[in-house]
Amino acid sequence: MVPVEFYFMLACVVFTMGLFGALFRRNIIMVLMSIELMLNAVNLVFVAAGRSIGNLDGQIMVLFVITVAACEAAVGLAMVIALFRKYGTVNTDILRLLRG
Amino acid sequence: MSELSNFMSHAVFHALAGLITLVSLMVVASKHPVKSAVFLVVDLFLLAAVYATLESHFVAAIQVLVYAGAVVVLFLFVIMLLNLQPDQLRGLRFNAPEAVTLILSLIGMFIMIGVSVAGKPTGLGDGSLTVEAIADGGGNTYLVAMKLLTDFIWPFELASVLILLAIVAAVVIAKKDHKDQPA
Amino acid sequence: MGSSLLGLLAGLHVWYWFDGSSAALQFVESYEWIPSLGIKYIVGIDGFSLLLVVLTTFLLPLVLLSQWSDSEEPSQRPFLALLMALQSGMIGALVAMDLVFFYVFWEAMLIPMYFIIGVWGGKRRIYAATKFVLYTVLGSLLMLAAAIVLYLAHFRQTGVYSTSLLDLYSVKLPIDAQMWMFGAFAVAFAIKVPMWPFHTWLPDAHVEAPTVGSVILAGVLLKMGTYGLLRFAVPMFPDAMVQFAPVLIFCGVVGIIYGALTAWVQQDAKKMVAYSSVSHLGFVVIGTFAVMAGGELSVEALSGATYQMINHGISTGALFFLVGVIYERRHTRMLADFGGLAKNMPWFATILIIATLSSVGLPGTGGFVGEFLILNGVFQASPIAGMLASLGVLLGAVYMLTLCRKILFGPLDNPENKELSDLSAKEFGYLVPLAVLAIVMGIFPNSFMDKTKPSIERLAKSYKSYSLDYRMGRDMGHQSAN
Amino acid sequence: MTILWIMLLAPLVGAVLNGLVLRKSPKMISHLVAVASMAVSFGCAVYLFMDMMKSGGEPKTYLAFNWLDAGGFHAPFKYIIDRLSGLMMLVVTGIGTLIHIYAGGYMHEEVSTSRFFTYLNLFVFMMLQLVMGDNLMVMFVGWEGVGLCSYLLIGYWFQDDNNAAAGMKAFLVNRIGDIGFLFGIFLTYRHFGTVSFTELRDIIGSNTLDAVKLGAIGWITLCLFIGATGKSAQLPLYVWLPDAMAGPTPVSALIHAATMVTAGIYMMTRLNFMFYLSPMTMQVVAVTGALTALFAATIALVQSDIKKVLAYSTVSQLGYMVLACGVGAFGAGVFHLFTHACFKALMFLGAGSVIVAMHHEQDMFKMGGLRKYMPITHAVFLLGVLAIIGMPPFAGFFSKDEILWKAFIGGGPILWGVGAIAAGCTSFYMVRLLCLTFYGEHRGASDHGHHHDTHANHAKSHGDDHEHGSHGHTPHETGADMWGPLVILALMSAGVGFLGVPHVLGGHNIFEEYLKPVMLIPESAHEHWAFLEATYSHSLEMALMGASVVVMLIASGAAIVLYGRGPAKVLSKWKASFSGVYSTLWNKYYVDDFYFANIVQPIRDMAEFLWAFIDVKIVDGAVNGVAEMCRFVAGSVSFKMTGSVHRHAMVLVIGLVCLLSVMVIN
Amino acid sequence: MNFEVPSLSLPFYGSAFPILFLVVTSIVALLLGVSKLNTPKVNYGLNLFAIIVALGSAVYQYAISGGAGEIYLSGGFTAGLLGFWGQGLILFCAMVVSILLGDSYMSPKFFRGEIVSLFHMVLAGMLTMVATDDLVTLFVGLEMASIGVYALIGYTRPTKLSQEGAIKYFVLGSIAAAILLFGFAFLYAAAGSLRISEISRAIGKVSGHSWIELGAILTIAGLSFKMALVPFHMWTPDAYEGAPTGLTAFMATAMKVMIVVATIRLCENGLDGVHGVWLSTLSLMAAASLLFANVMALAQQSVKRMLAYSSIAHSGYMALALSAMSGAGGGMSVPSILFYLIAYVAVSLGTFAIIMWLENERCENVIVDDLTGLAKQHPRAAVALAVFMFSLGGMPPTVGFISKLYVFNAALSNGLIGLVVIAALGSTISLYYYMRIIVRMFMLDSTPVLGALIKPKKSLATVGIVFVSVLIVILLGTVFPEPVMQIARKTAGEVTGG
Repeated sequence: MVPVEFYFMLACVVFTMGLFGALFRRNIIMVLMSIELMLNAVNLVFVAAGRSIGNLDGQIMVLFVITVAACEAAVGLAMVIALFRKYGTVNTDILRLLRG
Repeated sequence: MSELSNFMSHAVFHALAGLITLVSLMVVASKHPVKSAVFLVVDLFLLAAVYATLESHFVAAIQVLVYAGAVVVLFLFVIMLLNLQPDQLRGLRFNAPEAVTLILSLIGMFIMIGVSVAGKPTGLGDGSLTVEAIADGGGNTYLVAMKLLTDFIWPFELASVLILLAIVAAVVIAKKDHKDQPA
Repeated sequence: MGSSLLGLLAGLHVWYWFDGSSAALQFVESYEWIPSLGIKYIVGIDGFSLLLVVLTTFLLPLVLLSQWSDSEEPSQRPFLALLMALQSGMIGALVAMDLVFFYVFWEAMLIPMYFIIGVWGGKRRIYAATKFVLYTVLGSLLMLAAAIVLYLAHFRQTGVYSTSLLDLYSVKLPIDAQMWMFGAFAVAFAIKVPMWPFHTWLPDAHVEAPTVGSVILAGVLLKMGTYGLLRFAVPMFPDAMVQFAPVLIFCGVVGIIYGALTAWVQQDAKKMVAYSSVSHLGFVVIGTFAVMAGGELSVEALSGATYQMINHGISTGALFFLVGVIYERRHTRMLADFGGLAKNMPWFATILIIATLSSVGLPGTGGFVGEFLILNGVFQASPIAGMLASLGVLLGAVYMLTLCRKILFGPLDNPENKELSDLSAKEFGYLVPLAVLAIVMGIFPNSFMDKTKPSIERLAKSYKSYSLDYRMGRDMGHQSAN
Repeated sequence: MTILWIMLLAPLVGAVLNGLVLRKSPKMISHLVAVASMAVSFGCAVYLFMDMMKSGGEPKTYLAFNWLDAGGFHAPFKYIIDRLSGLMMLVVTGIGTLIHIYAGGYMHEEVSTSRFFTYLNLFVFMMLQLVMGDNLMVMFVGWEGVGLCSYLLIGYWFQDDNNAAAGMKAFLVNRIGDIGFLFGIFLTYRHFGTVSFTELRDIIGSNTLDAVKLGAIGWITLCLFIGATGKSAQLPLYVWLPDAMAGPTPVSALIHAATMVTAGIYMMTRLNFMFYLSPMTMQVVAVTGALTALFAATIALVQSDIKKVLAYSTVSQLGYMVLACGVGAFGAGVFHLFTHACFKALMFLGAGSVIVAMHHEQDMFKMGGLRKYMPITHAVFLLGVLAIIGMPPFAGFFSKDEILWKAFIGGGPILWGVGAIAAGCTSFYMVRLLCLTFYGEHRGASDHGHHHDTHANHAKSHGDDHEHGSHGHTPHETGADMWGPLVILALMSAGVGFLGVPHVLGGHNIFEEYLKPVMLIPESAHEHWAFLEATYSHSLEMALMGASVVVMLIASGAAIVLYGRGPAKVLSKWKASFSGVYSTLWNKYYVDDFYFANIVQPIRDMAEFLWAFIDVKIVDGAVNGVAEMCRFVAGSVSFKMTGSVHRHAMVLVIGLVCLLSVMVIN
Repeated sequence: MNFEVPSLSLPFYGSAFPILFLVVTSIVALLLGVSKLNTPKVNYGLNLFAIIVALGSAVYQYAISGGAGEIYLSGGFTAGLLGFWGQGLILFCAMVVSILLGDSYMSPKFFRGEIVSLFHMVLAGMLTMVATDDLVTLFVGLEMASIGVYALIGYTRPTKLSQEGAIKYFVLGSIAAAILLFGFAFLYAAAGSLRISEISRAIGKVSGHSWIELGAILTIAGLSFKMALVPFHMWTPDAYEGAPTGLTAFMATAMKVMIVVATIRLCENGLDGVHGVWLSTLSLMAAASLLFANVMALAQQSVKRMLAYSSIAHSGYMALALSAMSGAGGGMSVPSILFYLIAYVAVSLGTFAIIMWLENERCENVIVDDLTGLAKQHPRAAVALAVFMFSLGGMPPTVGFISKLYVFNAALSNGLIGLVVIAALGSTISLYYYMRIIVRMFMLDSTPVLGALIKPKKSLATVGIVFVSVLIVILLGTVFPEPVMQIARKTAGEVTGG
């Protein structure tokens, strides 16, 4: 059986990948996808931990995370559309009005 | 557990892990959003496979159905709708702040990995939920459902409100505001 | 106005009924305020606060009188309201016998003063007002932190939450805790005093404040700092005080000389008087911290310090009023713009000279009594400090006489000055009481000091016994530990 | 003791009346009030003196009220009447009264004199505090009080900035001395726990002092002597006195010749029991006195301003008195004080008359030949000069020779020599002054348009309202209100010397006998001061006396030769060939310049530096700098670092990593 | 394996009534939105009705609730004092904000069916979050609140600014949510449960395990994001400035109450075993917030942005007290935070009420210079605003001082002297920018910029709210802090167990 730490390490890597995407991609859709990646890393931890501990709470949590991720994606994409309507682009660099 | 199956599960895990890492990298590094989305789907499938190795079949299924099947499709749909051109990857200009952040995040990652390897705390969890126990209890899906609808009924119900909320929010956000002049 | 007179009457009443033979608190009233934190409303008066309370109630009517004739102006009403608020704040801080209660008033009185400077002040009023508030607040917050630690220490020792001073006096602290807490308290009060090198807000505030603001600032507000040192810092942290006394004396002495020298080169009359405050309050500070060889405080210096507080209020108040008088007529305070005013303003000259003399500490004026006692006490405690501080007496004469000379003497050659009229009846009304008091205080100091004597002696003596007790206790602790 | 209070308060009442009530009243009335108050005071003083002498001159103290009590420190307003203070109060009120009378005439050109008489009366009040006080504190009240009045009176004609400056200088230089005095008080209190003269005398007289206290006395006396150098215009603090001549001449007479400046001598005499105990201080005192006497006398040799000459002469005479104190001859000092009060007041008032007559011209070289116009003034002035140069049998002869003799036996031939040379100089410049003013041709009228010497920058002391055009009018004798007091003073100058005829001349030295009870040489110091009681051969004393008379005669003769008919031609030649010496003397050894350049200016520069650099740039700069820094940080961070959502996320991540690192470190 | 079928009793419905009722009204509002009744007036009425009913029931529940909380639905819902207190305060904020919005130019925009519906669902999520023992529910409630607020602030009246603010908030919020979840995951991995109370128990067994520490840090980081602590604060100024002011007020008050209450519960009940971790974490962030936010606020021109930084700084104070929750003197800190919240809510609502009163369509973003000369134009408003500024700056005799005193007291009783000194520095700096507003209003004479634009609206409700706020600020600052402190103490009893 694969030790649970391996899964955690994998999750950390994936989480960091997602974080990189969110940090460095200027395309807002890319940012959203990167966040999905981060959430997946979280899910991995939950599932692996639940398996190692031996209870189901982790899997339940994953279901909720997926729900929330879907909601976030919906709202986020709606925002992307609204943004695109207004500016004709989805690049985050245009979001520079508010600063200071 | 036999040596062989142990080796097999290790091999499977490492293969999947390698793939996941690679695909994840592709997700964030692909120039074109569509490519990213496709890699994301792949990634989600791979993760579902991992879940399956972890005896979490229901979650694996949901992962495929909802995540890969709905969420990422939504992404693809929006990408197509907006007819986005490939990124110039301008974002990967590396100024000092970006470089510092990159290095620091890597450090953060190693810290987290370092913490992860500390290993499972002893004396925790009843360990009652072995594969056999799952099978005895009526299978993973049954157990998850029971759990969800008893202990987690409150968040479950709230999640429905959350989804309603998300729908309303998405409608409010994406609705064209005719009075508002485009910039 | 009416209410301020009422305040004066009340002040005099307190004065009259105050039992000069007792060191205990008098007129004590006490109610619960925030019982869950042990904060009480306790007021009372003892020798230290008595004089200052009376001074406050005495100055306010004069200040209001000086505002009297302009009462047609619409901005006058808020101004008066702020003055009254200020007075309540000052008296509240003086009579509060609860640390937090004191603190509330101590900070609350910043607000009216802030508006008085900021709204009715001169060109750089906003800068000055802001600096005044920020500086004071920074110091006070540190003090608040120390106060809370003290309060918690009291809780640990007795199991009772209380911020009452009488309870907190009894807290016994290890020396290192005392050190930093005393530091925090001392910095807070030093800023208010203002002690060198925390003094730079004062000239700005004074210069920009309207006359009345300066008078109150110099007259009472600054005394809050020295009062605070006497009331809180000294009795609460006796051991730390002994350790810190040289530092404070040093700062005080530097302040005396430094303030005097900088005052000397000022071109602006008000700034000159403001720096003179730095110098004079340096005396009060060294008077407060004259620790004698035996660890006892010098009674002479303490008496002088309390006396000098009042006297400085009178003489500097008068000086600010006088500068205000000529500012009102000429709308300038630059010394170079004046000269020879003694010719057409002889009464003005007379009162200015009396105020000056009191300020330079000429015998027969209140200033002498205060400075003499302080120097005497400090000299007994530390001859070197006493000698250096005495330089302040000389330098004080240098700048104050320069001020007089530049305003009053010399040829009356500026045509604008030739038309100036002498003091009006109203100006007489608020200046003469001050001038008279400056002299009366110099000739009959005993009648003022009798009231404060028991408190001072108790502080000086009990201080010694307390600190001995404490040391013995600590030594015993050491032995048992060994 | 009502009479005492009347005596003390009468001048104060006069001052208050003049100062507050009679501001607008005619000159006559304010003069009258002032003189009346002085006369009352003098009357009381005489009564008190008689009363005291009747009871054998025993000291008595009177408590007015408790003034200052703090801790162990007690300073009541308590007064003492004994032989010393009795004498002084007579001098103060007596000469004061005369000068008040005179001043009325002197000030007749002023519009209002109430202010003047306020100050003058106040001065007398303060002087009485000084001499009557039974403790150092009351004395200090008077000590500073007279300084104040001196300040106000020097700057009386404040319209001229120079006068105001001179007043300030006087006050400040005095303050330096006063600080010494203060230290003396502090030390006295520290070591003896009291500042009362009577108690101190008892303590010290009881001869139970340990070494610490003896050492302390050295310091105490030294500090007090510093005070005396300020008030009595000794080296190095004498510089204010010549400038103080800017005040009206009666002021110079009263304050800067007769009374205030002698306060130092009075104080030392009052505390003679302490000074006796400290031979070291006494040595300093004696040397200072002698040097001052010589130093000032040499300066006076070349001055042209009549009042300046008198001023330096005063400094020089004060030097004598101090010298007397320094050799333990307090009695001689006080005797000289007494005679000097008479003749110097006389000379100042005479000079005042001359100045009035010359319409406020003070340059002697523009006078001359006034004998014709002002015979009375000339006569009394002549008496004064004879007194001061020590012409037997006028007052100065006895007092000065007494001092020189004591200096010889107590301090040795060098001190005597210095004193004698100074005496010679005195004779020279005094006769020079007399000649230039009263003899020879009148040089004033021809010099019509020329105003004043550039060097004598303080010479002009009249107000704006004085008409400059009055030059050239012929001088005239003054009114009786002015010469009356002069005559009285002249008689005294001639006569009072006989109070102190020494034994060697067959007298009994009444004066010294009179003061004897005041002196107290503590037992431990007896040995050191034994010479005061020892007997010396009369021939030695006579020889010295003769020598000094000879010196005096030679010097006077020289002055008559050189200046008898106006300045002799040869003088200008000498001036040229000894220009270095001359200009040094003319510029008063450059002491003022030295003080200004090396003390005043550096301090002023330092003050400027403290203010402009340290205070504004560093102390305040630190305060404002913190604020500026905050604002700078905020400003630069807010626009460079923010705006982009990615940057925001980076901050978030960096923060997170920092927290993780903290965890790891922990 | 046994599963307990949840029994839904009457007390449960009573306790959860505010949440359930708001869910219902949200659906009603949604339905109204597609009917003919979709007028601002109707929606306003419905909204106010729903909130007041919910508020009333929360208050009633608080009043009858006795000490230790009743736990329903396996920890999903806890009916305790702290929960009801938080619900009551959140609903109170919502009520005031609704009234203010009704008075503002935003009224027709906000009182649309779908928006009101969103608003109620957000409220339901917030109420859920403060009254749960379950990380899952906590997370769902948090997301309900967040996702709804993204939409509300950005798209109630979509302008470039509000949209930008919303997107930034959304992106950062999602990242933060992922971090929070990652933390939950580690906590779960180490403790084996998602129940707060069980995590606490498990920590007792495995204390010091690094997974728990990592989980605690990530969790606290995630919560700090919502609480707006430096360095997780970057969204705050943008979102506050971009959002319509009414919603800014809502975020500054209700959201803060929600997150602080949740944090108290999580730290005190769940992570008390590793308090060393959150002590160091929170105190670091508190220090950073107090210094950095106050310094940054100095440079702001927009009043709302300045208030955003001020809100960060105030979070810093609360974090100061939060970090003092454990240890010897911890008993004092939870009441102090609760008291601080009440004070902060009162002052913020008053401040925002005045700012909303100054705004109109043409001037949506009041800058500091706009306030010039306000004292001449509208002296009462200026005085009220000055009182609020002094209170925010912590000057006596306002409640700002008492609350600061309380918080310092808590922090010092745990020995956090250095932090308190930093807080003192910070609040001195903060006074400067608060006083900048006072300077503009009272001390500068130049012609009023905004004054010309303002037609003083006759809005009794706004005036009333401002007046009541001033009253609260002054009275709590002078004579009556004690009753409120007693309430705070009693409420804190639920989590501190005393």
